[in-house]
Amino acid sequence: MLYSEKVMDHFQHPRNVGKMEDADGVGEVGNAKCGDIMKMYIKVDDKDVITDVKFNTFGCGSAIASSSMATEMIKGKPITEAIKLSNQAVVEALDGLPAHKLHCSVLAEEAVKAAVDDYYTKKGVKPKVQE
Amino acid sequence: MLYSEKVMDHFQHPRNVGKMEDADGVGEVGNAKCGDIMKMYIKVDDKDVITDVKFNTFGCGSAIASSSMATEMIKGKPITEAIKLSNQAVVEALDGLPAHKLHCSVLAEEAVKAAVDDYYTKKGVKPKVQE
Amino acid sequence: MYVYADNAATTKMSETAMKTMIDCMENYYGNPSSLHSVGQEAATKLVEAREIMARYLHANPSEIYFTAGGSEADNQAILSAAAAGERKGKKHIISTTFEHHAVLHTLQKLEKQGFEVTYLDVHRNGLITAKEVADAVREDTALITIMYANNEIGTIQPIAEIGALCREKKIPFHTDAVQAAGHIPIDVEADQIDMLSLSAHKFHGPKGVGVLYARKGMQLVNVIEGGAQERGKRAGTENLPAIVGMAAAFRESCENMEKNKEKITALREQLINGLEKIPYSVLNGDRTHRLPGTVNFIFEGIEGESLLLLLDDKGIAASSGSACTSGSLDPSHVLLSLGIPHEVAHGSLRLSVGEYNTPEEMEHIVNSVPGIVEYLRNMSPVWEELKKGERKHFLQK
Amino acid sequence: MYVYADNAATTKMSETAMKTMIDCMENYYGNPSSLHSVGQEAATKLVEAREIMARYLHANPSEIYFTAGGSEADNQAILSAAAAGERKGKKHIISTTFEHHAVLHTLQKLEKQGFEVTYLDVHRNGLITAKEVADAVREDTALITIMYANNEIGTIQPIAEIGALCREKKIPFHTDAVQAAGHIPIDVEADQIDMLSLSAHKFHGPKGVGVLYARKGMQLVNVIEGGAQERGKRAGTENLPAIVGMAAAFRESCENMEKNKEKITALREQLINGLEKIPYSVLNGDRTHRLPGTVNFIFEGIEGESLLLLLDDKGIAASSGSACTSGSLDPSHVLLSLGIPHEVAHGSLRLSVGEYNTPEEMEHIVNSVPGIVEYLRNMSPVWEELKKGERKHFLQK
Ligand SMILES: Cc1ncc(COP(=O)(O)O)c(C=O)c1O
Ligand SMILES: Cc1ncc(COP(=O)(O)O)c(C=O)c1O
Repeated sequence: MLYSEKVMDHFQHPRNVGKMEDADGVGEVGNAKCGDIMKMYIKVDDKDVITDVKFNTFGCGSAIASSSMATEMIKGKPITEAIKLSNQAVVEALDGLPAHKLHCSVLAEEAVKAAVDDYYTKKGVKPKVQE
Repeated sequence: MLYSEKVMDHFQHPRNVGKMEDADGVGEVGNAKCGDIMKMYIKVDDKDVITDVKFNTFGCGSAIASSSMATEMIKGKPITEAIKLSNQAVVEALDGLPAHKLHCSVLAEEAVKAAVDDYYTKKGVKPKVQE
Repeated sequence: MYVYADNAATTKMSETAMKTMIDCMENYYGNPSSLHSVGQEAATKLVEAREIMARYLHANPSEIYFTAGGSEADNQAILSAAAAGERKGKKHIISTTFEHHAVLHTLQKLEKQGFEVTYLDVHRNGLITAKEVADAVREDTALITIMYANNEIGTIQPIAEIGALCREKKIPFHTDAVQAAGHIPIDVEADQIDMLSLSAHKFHGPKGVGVLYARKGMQLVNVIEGGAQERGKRAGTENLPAIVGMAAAFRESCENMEKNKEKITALREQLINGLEKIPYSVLNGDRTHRLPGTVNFIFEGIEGESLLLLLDDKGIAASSGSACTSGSLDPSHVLLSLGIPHEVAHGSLRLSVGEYNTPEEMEHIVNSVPGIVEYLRNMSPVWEELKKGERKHFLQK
Repeated sequence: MYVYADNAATTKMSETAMKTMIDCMENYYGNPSSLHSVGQEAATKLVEAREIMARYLHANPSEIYFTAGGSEADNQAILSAAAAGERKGKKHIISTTFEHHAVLHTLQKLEKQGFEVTYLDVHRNGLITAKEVADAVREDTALITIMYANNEIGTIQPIAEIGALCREKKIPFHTDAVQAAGHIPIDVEADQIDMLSLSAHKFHGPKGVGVLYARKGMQLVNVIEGGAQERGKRAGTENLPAIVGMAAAFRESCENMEKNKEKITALREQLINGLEKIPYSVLNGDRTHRLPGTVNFIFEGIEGESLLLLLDDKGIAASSGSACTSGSLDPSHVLLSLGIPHEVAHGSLRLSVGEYNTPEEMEHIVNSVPGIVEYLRNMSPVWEELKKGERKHFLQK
């Protein structure tokens, strides 16, 4: 099979799908020309913990699954931890992705970072995302 | 099938096989290197009619069948008719030969001519074989 | 219900083809080149299969070369005409932008060897005209290779007109008829085709076997060198079971063509009528000049692979020209060559149906697709932006 | 009784292979490149088959390329090494005089493109030595291609020694193992083989399918361009039923190899012991370094085709290297390359037996051949002359 059971589960039953009207940070990465766009919304409490997260994705099965997995992995986590989310971690959590689909996990990592970036920008804090 | 029923019949039950000790004419054509040798013996009466004919052949199925057919076609015929035997006639009588086997019928024609040649030579008559 | 609607990718073997093939494997296992009766019985089967293929193409048996499939036949046809052209100093080839990769990659190989290729534009409707071909002809044109019917969108080219043109200009004409053979009538005589490729598994025959038709007088170069099989033009022990299986399937398809065409066209229309109701969707390729069973739609705002996987979940097997299905970054070259922008080309869906499908199955498809499209659009940030007017629609409605 | 003793030409499919293949045609007809479950189930089967082939060759699955047979694999291996060599300015190849035509004709094609080929003499016993290969090596040697076992006489080359030499000299080593695979143990790791060809129909698998093994790092050129199947190295919809049939047959052959080898060797010895009693006959090729099931005799004074046809009449299917069986004027290049003169090479008989044969069948052969040989000799003017001493014997006894 092309995808692991984990990928198929997250693709068929994606967690945290949707928009968030009152997000504290929103990140959008990818572009329609390449066939993948991920938009991630985060809600952050005053202790810098991500209390809620939502995503909208235009893309293939692994793009949707990667987005879903990433949201699960950062939900309830402090921002400082969320920005450390690596694409490898997403891939591992999904029990692997086909080689030509790895870019989807990279997009998920980037979407999280973009959302955090936006959160810091909105707060007027210098983003620490790019280390 | 590679061969017609006629060819198979003449190959499996060749007519007039054998040597003839007191032949009036003997012809041998072909060579071992090429994988076909035909030797033909004729007995001719005083009216120049071929009363008996025998052959020995080293060669493939169609070589044996062509020899056999050729002997049948000239047996009982006047020499003057026998020398007109063409390879096409042999092929037709055999209901055809595969293209790459046509040379076998040519050998049969040549064997008859060589035997007649030998007969004329022995009689001291100028051979009329090559017209 | 499981609906197999991916017959352009490959088909299930017909019972006839299967039986013929199994009988051959069991009872005619000899090598047709062997002299003994086991071999000669196999040789007889080979002759019969060649006659069947020839008959239904309106060709001569001596013009039929068995290959291991459509790709090999395409390669051999094109390389042969190129070699013949080169000997006369002709190194120009005319083709189209949306040929199968078996054609395009062979042409690219030739380009590296100094050939020049004119790729005709296939326009938004996926059709070229004989006039456009004529305009591209040069003194040094060695070959015109234009597919009979396209594998992704199903459009059928005016092959007879192009054939007539080629004959008039004395330029060899090859057509990749892999999608057409067994589905629409082909007559190499009437169509004035010089070389033609077909592949058995597209018409309920076995995989791994095809035909290169090459008109008498065409000089072939070998793609596979070795033994003297296929009159020295294609080496390798003949794949007799597959060859007789192909012949059985081809005969069956051709004998039932009219009946099947009618049935399949009705199924196709059911699909088109149902799916074109989906907002911001479009049918790719000309509405009428198309194969009986091939339908290709684009739905804006979604990506094809997700659509396929969710359809599969509902028991529908389909395909897409989405980049993600091919492992490349670009969506199918066929969709792009129609002038469809990348942004929407990702959202394509090909449904290809055959005589084994039913109206009930079409209903199931027509009932399933809209919901899935809507679901995916709701998940899509692109759709959100389209709705808000932050992004401009490419498609109407 | 009908005795099929032409297993080197092709074999009857095993029941296991047949069942596997039919199951695949019925239940796994999808295109392995399709994303839906029908396709993905097919893709899984493809992976399994690749693993099986790899396992029994001691290779890695990623080194297995499925082709349409032995000829195609031979072509691709040789053309690939030649292309790689040419890029480094190396245009010399070492081979032998008695390779299969799939190898020889490919080499001839390369000679026309400026390659130089050293054809090693195979001597009267049909064997070469690693030393002879070493002596032929040059600075610009791009490839050494030497068959594992010969198809006409059955001799087995010292492949591991040649492999070791090639590895030491860093020259790519290809072996045509079409006759060896499934019959004698092959270990590409231990034998240090870089590329290897095999064909399923020689070990009770289906026709029209084979493998090119290419060690990691070998750069392959395509023989067939098109889709991205086989990691882009061999285009065309995968012939899955044949591929899984091949894997099933290969596994079966390898698992039962020891047992079969013993049985078949005994049958072979029965044949040799029986036939060598015929006066003026000779066994071709080394007595011991040979395939379990292949026997090749020459009988002086007769021509092979007649012998075959009369054997067929007695219910025995065999083959010959006689010129007449090939449609050419020369007897088989294999027999000639052993130094056998034309005059006697025409009188050859190949019997190739397998695990489906029985001692009773061998007895039937041993009982039938002498009478037929005698009958043909009596009809042969050559024999007459040999007897009379008008012609010199080539053979002893
Ligand atoms: C030694 C050898 N190489 C190559 C081949 C070619 O294999 P295929 O006929 O499957 O292409 C054969 C058999 O025909 C063979 O015996
Ligand atoms: C139009 C077209 N040409 C060529 C091919 C190649 O055929 P095959 O996969 O049988 O080699 C295909 C199908 O894959 C096709 O649809």
